[in-house]
Amino acid sequence: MLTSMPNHKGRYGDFGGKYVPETLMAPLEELESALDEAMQDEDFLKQYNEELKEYAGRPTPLTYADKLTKELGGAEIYLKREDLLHTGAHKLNNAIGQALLAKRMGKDKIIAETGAGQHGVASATVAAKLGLSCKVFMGEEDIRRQELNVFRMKLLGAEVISVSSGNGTLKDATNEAIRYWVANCEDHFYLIGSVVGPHPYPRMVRNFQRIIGDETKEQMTRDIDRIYACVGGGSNAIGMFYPFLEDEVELVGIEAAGKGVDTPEHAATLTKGTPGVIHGSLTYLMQDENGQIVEPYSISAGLDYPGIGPEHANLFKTKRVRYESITDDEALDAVKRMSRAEGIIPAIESAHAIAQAIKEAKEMSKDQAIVINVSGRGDKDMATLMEHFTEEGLQ
Amino acid sequence: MLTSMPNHKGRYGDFGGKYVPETLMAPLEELESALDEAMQDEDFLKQYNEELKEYAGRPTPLTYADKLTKELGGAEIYLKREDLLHTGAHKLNNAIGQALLAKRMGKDKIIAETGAGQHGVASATVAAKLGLSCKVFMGEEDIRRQELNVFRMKLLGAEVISVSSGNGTLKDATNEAIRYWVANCEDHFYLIGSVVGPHPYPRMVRNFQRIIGDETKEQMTRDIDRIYACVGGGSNAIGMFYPFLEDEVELVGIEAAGKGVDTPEHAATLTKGTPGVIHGSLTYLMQDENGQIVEPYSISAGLDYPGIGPEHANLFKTKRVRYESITDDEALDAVKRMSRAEGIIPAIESAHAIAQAIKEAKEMSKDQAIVINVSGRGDKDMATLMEHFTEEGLQ
Amino acid sequence: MMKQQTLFQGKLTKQKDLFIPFIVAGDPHPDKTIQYALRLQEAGADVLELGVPYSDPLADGPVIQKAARRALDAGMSLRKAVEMVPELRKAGLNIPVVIFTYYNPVLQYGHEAFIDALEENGVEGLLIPDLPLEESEDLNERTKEKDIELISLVAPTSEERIKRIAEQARGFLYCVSSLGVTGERKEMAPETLSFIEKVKEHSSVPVAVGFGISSNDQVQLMRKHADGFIIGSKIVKLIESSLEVEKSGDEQEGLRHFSDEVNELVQA
Amino acid sequence: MMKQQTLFQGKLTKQKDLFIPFIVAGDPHPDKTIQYALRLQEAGADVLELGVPYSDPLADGPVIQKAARRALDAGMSLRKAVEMVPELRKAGLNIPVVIFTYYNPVLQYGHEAFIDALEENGVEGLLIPDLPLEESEDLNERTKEKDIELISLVAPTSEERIKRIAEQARGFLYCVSSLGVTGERKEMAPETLSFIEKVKEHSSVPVAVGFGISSNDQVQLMRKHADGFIIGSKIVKLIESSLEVEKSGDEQEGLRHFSDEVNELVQA
Ligand SMILES: Cc1ncc(COP(=O)(O)O)c(C=O)c1O
Ligand SMILES: Cc1ncc(COP(=O)(O)O)c(C=O)c1O
Repeated sequence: MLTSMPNHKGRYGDFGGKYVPETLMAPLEELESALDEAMQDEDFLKQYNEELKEYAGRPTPLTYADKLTKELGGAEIYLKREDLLHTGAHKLNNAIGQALLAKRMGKDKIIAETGAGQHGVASATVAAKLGLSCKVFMGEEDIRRQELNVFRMKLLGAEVISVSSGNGTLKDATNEAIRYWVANCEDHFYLIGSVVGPHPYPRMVRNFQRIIGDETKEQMTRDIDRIYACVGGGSNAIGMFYPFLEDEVELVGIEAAGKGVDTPEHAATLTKGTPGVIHGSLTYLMQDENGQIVEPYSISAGLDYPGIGPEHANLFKTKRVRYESITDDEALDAVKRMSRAEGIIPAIESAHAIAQAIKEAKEMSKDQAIVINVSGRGDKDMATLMEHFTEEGLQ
Repeated sequence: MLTSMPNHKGRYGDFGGKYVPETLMAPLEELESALDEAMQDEDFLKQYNEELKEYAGRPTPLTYADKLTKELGGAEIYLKREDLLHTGAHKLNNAIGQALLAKRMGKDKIIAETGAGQHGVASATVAAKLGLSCKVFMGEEDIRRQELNVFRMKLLGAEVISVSSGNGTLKDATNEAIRYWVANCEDHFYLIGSVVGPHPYPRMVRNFQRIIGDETKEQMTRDIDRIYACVGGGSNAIGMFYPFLEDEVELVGIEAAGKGVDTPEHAATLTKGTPGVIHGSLTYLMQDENGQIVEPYSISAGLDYPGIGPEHANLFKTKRVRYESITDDEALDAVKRMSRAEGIIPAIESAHAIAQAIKEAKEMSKDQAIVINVSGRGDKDMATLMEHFTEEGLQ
Repeated sequence: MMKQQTLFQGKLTKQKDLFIPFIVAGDPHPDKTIQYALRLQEAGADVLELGVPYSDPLADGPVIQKAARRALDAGMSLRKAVEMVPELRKAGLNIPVVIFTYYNPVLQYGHEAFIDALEENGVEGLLIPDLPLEESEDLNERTKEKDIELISLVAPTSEERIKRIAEQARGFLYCVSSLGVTGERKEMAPETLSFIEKVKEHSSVPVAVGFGISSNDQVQLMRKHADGFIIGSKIVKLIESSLEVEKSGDEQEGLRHFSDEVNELVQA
Repeated sequence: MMKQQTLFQGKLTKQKDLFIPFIVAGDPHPDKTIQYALRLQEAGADVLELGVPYSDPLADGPVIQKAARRALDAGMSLRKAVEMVPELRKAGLNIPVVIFTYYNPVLQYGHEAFIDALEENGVEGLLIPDLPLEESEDLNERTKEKDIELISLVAPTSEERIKRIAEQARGFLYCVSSLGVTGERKEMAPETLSFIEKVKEHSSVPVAVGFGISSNDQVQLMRKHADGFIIGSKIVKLIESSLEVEKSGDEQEGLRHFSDEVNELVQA
């Protein structure tokens, strides 16, 4: 049964595990048992659910996209509105969960990696809220590109640490966060931002994101035929899919095809990658013939990651989830379309899921229904969108 | 009884009324009767409430600010989280209500004025959602300053009309919107963004914003001693205050003192203004000895308005609400303080209310409780904040 | 039609074919205003609408907005505009003068003081574009007491309001030709004529049409269908072009140019 | 202590006082690697850790990261690093060689093919810093079959894991001196010594301490308390400075400088 994964070794089928330096093995074991304890603890769960409700704004609505549905003339389209969550994306669900766990474990210092800054902002936010110190590792190139989110983290009181190793992007920031953790694991909690990393991270992050799917199940008043979610590391997708894994509903994960999966510039890990180890986990990744990890590309910073959560690797291999990919241009079109049809400017990440759903919805019949997970809002992407859409493009 | 205002002439005590060209009198009467009908219509109210819930993300949480409360050591502080509403501020409550009314009246073209762009974005959003065309009037100076929101409106499919008359700011955009409406009132609906303008606008906008206070009342599990809200035109404040007008709770509205109420650069209409007519309503405003309207100043674009809703004028005169003012610098400090204490970056507008609450909460006793209306999130203010906070300022 | 006793204190010499020009007091200078007013009287004006510049003229189009800006920059105010009337008289203006002002300056002046000032300075009429019937009770009373005509407006949207407004109209009834603010209109809408008819049915005072009249053709049409016509933006534009002429010649040439253009505009 | 049969295939001449230097294969060129390896042997190295450069070396500090980058830029790979070993032998290297590599390149190579290649090229040991006990079963089996020592690590956090890891250790047991990645440490933490004691209690193979050893004082301390010491970042730094010397002199001078520095570092 897919929902009972991972096994005790952190395996999802062939994938997952803990490929980390020995120094981290004990901290990971400590984390695992603390997590297991917490998830049995009524008080902990109550606190987690209260923060989600009274602080983060859950439940997020399920919005019926009536205009888009009519325009396409096919399946009914529902939108799960993670864009309305505090700080603007689903990332906070997980950050709250992990930060509460950190506190429960008596660790009042958190570290986090970030690419575009969304998880960094979410981490800085919960750190402020819960009174933890927070260091965010961010590639120097990303710091340059995401000036605004860097400022936001600092305003929230976090320390942003510039990472100059590698290409100065998310992969390198993650490496550096792990390195820092190795050196400081005794009193620091590493708050990973997606369902990646060594066991028990992928399971833990799924735990803290499954609220998306759980709510959706409760909110839908009719049968769902398909569910769409974009996949970077895979946390919003797993959060949405997990509660449906054993149901009769088609699940579709959408990767970033960047400039096209036949070019070198994409981030379509499952479509084009091969199994390997990255950031402590055996999964699919983008690499060369020598096993060196390759820098991915996507216009959306949140999907611009060379790996993917191990559970997705297994869902891909077992074909329980269908994975598709969407190019930059298709995603940008979907941003515009959703903005104009529904008055919702989605994150470019989320627009990948929307673009695929649009392609498919019109081929479906009117008595079918689909859900798209709108993982975040587009505010953070305005500079990118402004660069792309010329005046005519907006006519 | 204050809650039964306005009277049939649109008067709140001495204030309010309809000071408009004859051409608009009939459209205003039409609007008033359509509004009265709609507010009696179960279907209309159901639709309004559904959009709020399933689209806009209501109810917004009431968050207990435990860290801030502890830091200040006084009254318990609760935050009403309009920052979590779709598009980032309370403005959408009203935009949804009015746009639904426009549709019900068979008008599929809306016009709106905007200063910083928040109400423009809210209007463009509901127009997209409900399939209405949307023209947003915006001063050319504001267009220059708020490039991002201009783009956002265009992305949502709205037409942004640059207003070069006057100083090219909100007051002039409002004049121009009214002029356009005069010329096109037969098929256009003018969607005003605050509790200003001629009767029945102040009442209508209050109707569509009172959900803030109604929810707060329901969400509070204990007595409230004071409630704080910032006042630009006054819509978030009235929305919050109205349901409490007849309760034993102190209400505090906070105006923008800009660089100080003793300088010419402020927007403290009640503190420093005198009664007069602006945009169709008799209220307080900032004017010179000849009755020429004076350009206000505040770092927060949403409070940078020379008038104020007539209901506030009356609440001021009758002393039911206490009005205070907060300077730019105090508001900026409050942004930082709230960000760090609670992980919530408020709009600079909202930070005016927060600043006043911080001043007072520490003087109150621990068994008292206050609510601050966090009318919007600070995302839109990042450029301003970045200009203000130097690296040291963020230490 | 039963006529009221004091139609502009007897200064209105006829009740048909009224030419009512509008100028902004102090545009571009108070001295100039006197010159233009006299030229308009020469060109046959029956009433002068003397506009008070305002910071937020929301019933006005761009031409009058700009004129108001010029006049404000030259220091004009409601008080000064009213006090200009005796000077106009001294210079030879005999026709009734209507002060056109937005409401806020009046409110700041104070109703009583303002109406007293109108009386003292010999102003015969008052028009407040943003003070509809429902808000005008007090000023209506006060002006009546002082034999000052408070001019009412009706608009194409007024419908059932027409009767109510027309029945209490004084001086003349300002009939707004079409939707929109002041400014030129290329054409008069065909509905305008039937609208005028309807207004005339209810009015006990002359019905003058304004908003957008800017060509002799339109003037001719109004001479035929209404009791008078008000010309605002077009007159302001003629002032602008006379100032252009002045630049390259002398003041008299500019004024001559102005008179010529006005004559051409209003000729029967 | 019961000794295993093939401690680095008999090439390890002693089981105390082991000097185990680490260099990155191909930093800055494959030819240079051979030179440095020989100089290290001359300076008394007992085992050579030959590091394979990797794009994402998450157990390494900045010094080794930079060396890896240089080596990758020079075209180094896991395959080439392994194939360099016979050349090292030809050039005169007799001490056991341990290939140090992250796991992903091994996975891409394929376990079987990789272990075959190690055997064919006469590699005696293998160390994979991101392959903990729990994930190493298959490679453990395969290396055992081929008499290749799979080196295990214990860290200060290992606690109850120490026993489990130490008991199955082969070749030598790599004792991570302190928390953190590779790179110099100014001082050894006082806990380090008791940690080494504890590890030694459980280990059936020599216990060598690594991570941060960068001064002769630290070497002395390790000579006293451990069975060996591993020096990585510091050696890489000495290579860097020898390259600097080379620039202003000739190659021999650079290598001489390297030898002098290494001798000084490890002298008893
Ligand atoms: C809005 C949004 N969606 C999706 C992602 C991708 O992450 P994941 O695949 O873990 O959901 C991100 C990452 O930053 C994001 O910000
Ligand atoms: C976040 C926010 N708060 C407050 C205001 C002020 O408006 P009002 O006084 O009508 O609530 C604005 C106006 O744009 C706003 O954006």
